[in-house]
Amino acid sequence: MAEIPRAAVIGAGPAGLAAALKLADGGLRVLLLDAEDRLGGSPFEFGCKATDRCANCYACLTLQQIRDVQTHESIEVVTAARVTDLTGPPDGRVLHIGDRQEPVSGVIVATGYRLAEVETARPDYGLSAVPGVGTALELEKRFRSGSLGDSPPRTLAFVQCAGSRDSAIGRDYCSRVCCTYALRLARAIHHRIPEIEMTLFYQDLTPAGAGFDALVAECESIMALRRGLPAKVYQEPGGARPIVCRADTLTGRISEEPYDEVALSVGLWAREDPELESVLGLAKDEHGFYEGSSQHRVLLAGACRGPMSIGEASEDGRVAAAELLRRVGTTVRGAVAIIGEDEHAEAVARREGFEPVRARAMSGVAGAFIAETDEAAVPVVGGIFVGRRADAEEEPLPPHVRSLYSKSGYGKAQSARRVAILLDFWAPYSRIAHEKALELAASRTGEKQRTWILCRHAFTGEQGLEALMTQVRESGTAIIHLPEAPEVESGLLTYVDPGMGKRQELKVDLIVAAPSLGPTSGQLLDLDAHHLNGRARLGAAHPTETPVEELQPPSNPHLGLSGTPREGIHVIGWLRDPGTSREAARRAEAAALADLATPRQGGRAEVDPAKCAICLTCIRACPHSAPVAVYDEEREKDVSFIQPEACVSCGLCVSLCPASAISHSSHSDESIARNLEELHAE
Amino acid sequence: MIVADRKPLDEILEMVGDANRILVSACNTCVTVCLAGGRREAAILASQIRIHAQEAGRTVEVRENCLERHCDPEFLAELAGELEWADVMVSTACGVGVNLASEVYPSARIIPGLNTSFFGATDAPGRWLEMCGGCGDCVLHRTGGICPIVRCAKSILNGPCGGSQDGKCEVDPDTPCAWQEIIDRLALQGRSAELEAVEPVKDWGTSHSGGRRRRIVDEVFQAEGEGEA
Amino acid sequence: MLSKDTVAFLCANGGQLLDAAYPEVLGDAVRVPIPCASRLDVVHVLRAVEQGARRVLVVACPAGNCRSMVGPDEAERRLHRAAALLREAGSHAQCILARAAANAPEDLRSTLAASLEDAANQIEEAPA
Amino acid sequence: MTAQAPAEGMVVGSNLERVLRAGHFAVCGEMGPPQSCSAQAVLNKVSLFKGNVDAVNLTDNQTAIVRMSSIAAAKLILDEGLEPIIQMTVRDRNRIGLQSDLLGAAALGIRNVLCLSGDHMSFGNHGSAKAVYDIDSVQLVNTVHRMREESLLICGDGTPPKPRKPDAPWNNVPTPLFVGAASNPFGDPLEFRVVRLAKKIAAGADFIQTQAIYDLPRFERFMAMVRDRGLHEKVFIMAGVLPVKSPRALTYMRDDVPGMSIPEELVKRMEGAEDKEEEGIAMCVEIIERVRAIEGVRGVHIMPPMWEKVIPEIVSRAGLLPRPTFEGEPA
Repeated sequence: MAEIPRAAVIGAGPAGLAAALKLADGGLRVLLLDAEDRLGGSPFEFGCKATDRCANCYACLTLQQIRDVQTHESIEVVTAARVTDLTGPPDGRVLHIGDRQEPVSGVIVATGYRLAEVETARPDYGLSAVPGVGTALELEKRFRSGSLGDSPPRTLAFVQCAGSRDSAIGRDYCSRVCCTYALRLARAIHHRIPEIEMTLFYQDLTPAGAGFDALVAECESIMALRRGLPAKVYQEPGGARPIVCRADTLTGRISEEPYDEVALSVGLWAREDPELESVLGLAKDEHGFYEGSSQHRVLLAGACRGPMSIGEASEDGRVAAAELLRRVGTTVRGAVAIIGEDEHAEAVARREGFEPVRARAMSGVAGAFIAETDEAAVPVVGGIFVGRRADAEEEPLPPHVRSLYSKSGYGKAQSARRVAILLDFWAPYSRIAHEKALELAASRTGEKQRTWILCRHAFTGEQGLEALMTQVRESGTAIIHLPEAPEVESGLLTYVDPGMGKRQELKVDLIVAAPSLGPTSGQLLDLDAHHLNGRARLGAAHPTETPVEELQPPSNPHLGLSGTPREGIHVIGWLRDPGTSREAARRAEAAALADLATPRQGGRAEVDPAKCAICLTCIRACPHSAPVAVYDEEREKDVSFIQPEACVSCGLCVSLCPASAISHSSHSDESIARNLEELHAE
Repeated sequence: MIVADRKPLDEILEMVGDANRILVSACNTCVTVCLAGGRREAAILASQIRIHAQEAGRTVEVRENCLERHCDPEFLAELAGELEWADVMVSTACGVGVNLASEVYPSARIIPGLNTSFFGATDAPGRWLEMCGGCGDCVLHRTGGICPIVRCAKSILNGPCGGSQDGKCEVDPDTPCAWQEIIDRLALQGRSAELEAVEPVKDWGTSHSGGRRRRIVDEVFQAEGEGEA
Repeated sequence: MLSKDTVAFLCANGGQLLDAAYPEVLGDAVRVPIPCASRLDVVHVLRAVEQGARRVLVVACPAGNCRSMVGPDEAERRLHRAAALLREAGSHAQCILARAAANAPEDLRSTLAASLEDAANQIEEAPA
Repeated sequence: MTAQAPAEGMVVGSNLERVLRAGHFAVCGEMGPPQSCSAQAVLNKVSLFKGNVDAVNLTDNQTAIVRMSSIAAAKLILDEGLEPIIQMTVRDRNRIGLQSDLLGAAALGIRNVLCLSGDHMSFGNHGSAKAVYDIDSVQLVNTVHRMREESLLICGDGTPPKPRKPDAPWNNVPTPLFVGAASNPFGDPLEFRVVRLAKKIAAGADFIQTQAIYDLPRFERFMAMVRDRGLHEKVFIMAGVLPVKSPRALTYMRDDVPGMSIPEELVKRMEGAEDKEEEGIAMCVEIIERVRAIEGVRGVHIMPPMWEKVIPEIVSRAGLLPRPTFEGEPA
């Protein structure tokens, strides 16, 4: 291992930190560089947005990642670092950091984004000019310091898309994270300072991950969410308050409303660094985000590739690291069970160096998984539960409505003259439905063809979809927003126009809609005789069969976007967050796989079989199913055994064991007792 | 298993009195499994005794140990040295353990730290339910495996009484009526007709009424003196 | 301001990180690192009081932010039990559970302020 | 009204038995002995019952609250010429105590006994009492039956007139008690209530007193099932009625007394009434008239809690007067 040069990671935000940790855990030495004099990147600026529950923003994970890189013996951190050159032959690359020259095996670029220059891009929003107008980030800082609560404004308006989704300034893409950021911030503010009346002006609400519908529903009950961005924000004549001037896109009416404060949700722009771009041969897309590198073993991760959330950036960092590890050839891979039908997942698994095993069920715990195929029981290192294929069985739609996902429905819709496409009325919002609808609309170029897209929400979170949406709009497709489903008869839709408040009838030849897709039918079984060399007796924490629906993992930043409480089991795709078929979804699969290949670090819980009363307390209590009952041949009785690969070393069982039979390797009773001795050290 | 409950600390402290050297002895069998008197609970009790003494401005010495079982004299042998030292031993074993330890060490002051409650089973993690009355004359084959002796508040053998409503017991609306359960269970097994017969009065002679009960396995048991013969 | 008679059990993913970034919040409290709030042990809480602690603080993650899923709830139940055991033993030591993410010092501060005020009220109410 | 007592099937010849066997619609009352040794408290109530009912139940530490023994109270009213039915629960006495008291009661001239499980002691004023429940109420019925029919105790010993002497022949003395049991048509499960009634009959019950009836449709269903099995021809079934003077009494029974079924319209009717006492009496009289019309119901058992003075009016308004009397001594 010593011969392999270090891997360099440029940028210590969530993607860079995750990449560095992944590389180091994978056996490489790592040089982690950041241009700032601190680690953490942009999320370091963000506070916690929990109410009574975690808001799943992932910002707190950055501190954990910083601690982990700082304490990892294989990672060297250099701050205020400037990369000046990359020289040498492909198998002997040398990275120049100022005067320092460092041989590297590969480079991961994770330099993140910069905030939009709203003052210059949208001077009509009054930032830095109109008193009471600020950015959402500034608002958050005042909220966290307590100064917002000390003198709260009576009214507060959030304005989305400041610097993005704006073709007038050449930024016709969605920054993807700002809607969720603003909604979570508003919810947190309401939780602490409920008296502030809040309004949020938006174009479309862009979902970011599972739970977005619930967030929107919650926010609808505490604040006004209004479609239509302001044309401008100006100072109240003779007063001190900002006035928000806008045309309501639903009603067309122009309104001028004063607010005590206006918070702009500032878009994400590509970082500009000509020196680095030229040194690393980075290619950029039309908006300046990096697309690739002409150089050998220079990989990209995180928001330098395009706007993404903290969680997505972390996963992206792990994927890039896994890729680099694979190219360097240091990781040991195995077979992985893919449960549910998804060719993409299998392709990604192969790409990541795993042997995919298509299984109908799997059983066991990490370190002792068995995948059940139709023919055999195969040992695997982990399992990926995926959503079902789009053409599989669907939830029923109303009569006269064809499925957007079925070949016949989609095919007929391509040729019919007047077609209505209904999106999120009988199914939760999904980006894949949205993508498919836009593709369908774009393909309908016939002279007499007319298309209507009816939806509750229209989102543009994925890069490329924004342009597609503009294209179909310009070619005459009408996009109609309705708060609830229209009445459907054969060839006829009836709805109340939200702007005019009048009943409208729409005659069409064909109606297609996105149905709700049921989950795949895989199962997670409990331990059986295959496991732990035939010693396993029972693992009572879970029912013997867990249908995959019940595997729906709780949203939890520590589990990432695909993880579950059970180590080695990941849930992705439809079951988690129906994304588009584009790269982001594929990378989520890759991230799930990336997690499987790394041995877990940290302490262990271990049972002393001599003390174990086999009371089953640990087996019942462990949320990770790590303890199992095994037959101890020496003692000729059952005892509890904690499967090391499945244990996350939380110590829950240690502190519950009534026989005090479980010890913790890094946090033993003795070490805690030594900590307590400090009480005497006056 | 035998299910027990920790006694309130006040009661234990009153029994301990002004003893300065206290041994808390745990049992690694039933009372460990029912989270009442294993190593952990003994450690908690010992700590409480120390804290209480501290608050009262006294110093006491408390030691803890844990035996595999308190219901076999061989395991109790481990206590000999500790009992030399201790003024008093608080047993967190069940009442059986307290009895036997007191018999093995007749001059030692051994006090119960638990109230021994019943023979029960884990119903859900952290909850145990009484299942058997230990009456010495099992009728479970006639009642679908549901013990009317302990699961019915009135131990009725020809139940249910008039207070059974909505499947619940009149004594506690959270407790299922055992006879409703028996009727349902036998119906499930297609044996409802069996309930038409009048169950005769029970012979309680095999139960506690007969005084201290004993069980002898002749194959193993050797009466005193027989061994030498 | 917390002094040395406070013992703070800090979870590795929340409290310890928070304390590293904002050490002033916990002042001079005696820090006990634990891997997760679910490692909080009733015995350790009692031992802390035996060793002279007048206040036991557990800093756990917010609901839904525990690496081990159940840590904060487990800690709450155990701290609740520990508090009952302490009262039974005649101790007036205070048990406080704070739920704060690593980047939420303000949440920890406000929980502490409320708890210290409660304690002050209790002392005032208590007969001299 | 004077009638000839039919001798056929007569077992003990108590007034109650004679009324029932003569085919009259029987009327029983109920009296709770005082929570003291005051004989006067018992005697004060005798006039309310005399001539209005055929027999009076004396409760046995009802709701598990300590009261004067039912046997002692029974003896007090018996001496005043009023026929008692002693209630006997299996809660407080084991088989030795129960059989001893049965012998004693019969010796005092008491001729009727109603066998019950008894309210659980947790409802009463000695919640920490040790439960006995040596035998259950069905087994008690059978015990009384056997003592009367076979002159045998539970253990199989006979009941000889004098202490046993070795080798001396003797005739065992039967214990003359007309044995009754309770039935709750409103307890769950309904189907099994009939099975349990059948078990009590099989055990030897001569008469049945039911739980207080308000829910007539359910009681009618119960009686239909009873008739289907022919049980009404094997036992004298007396319907329990309980007059109330306030809607609160109804809601209390609905909510807090186990095994009661109170239709909502009765509660509304009581709530709407101006004179609640009058309404309660009228309602009770109506229920008596309704149950009397049901085939297989052979009498009524009126149990006014702490309101015994209403008995004469109810009995009179229900057209149940005068009560039959019989010439001569019981057989």
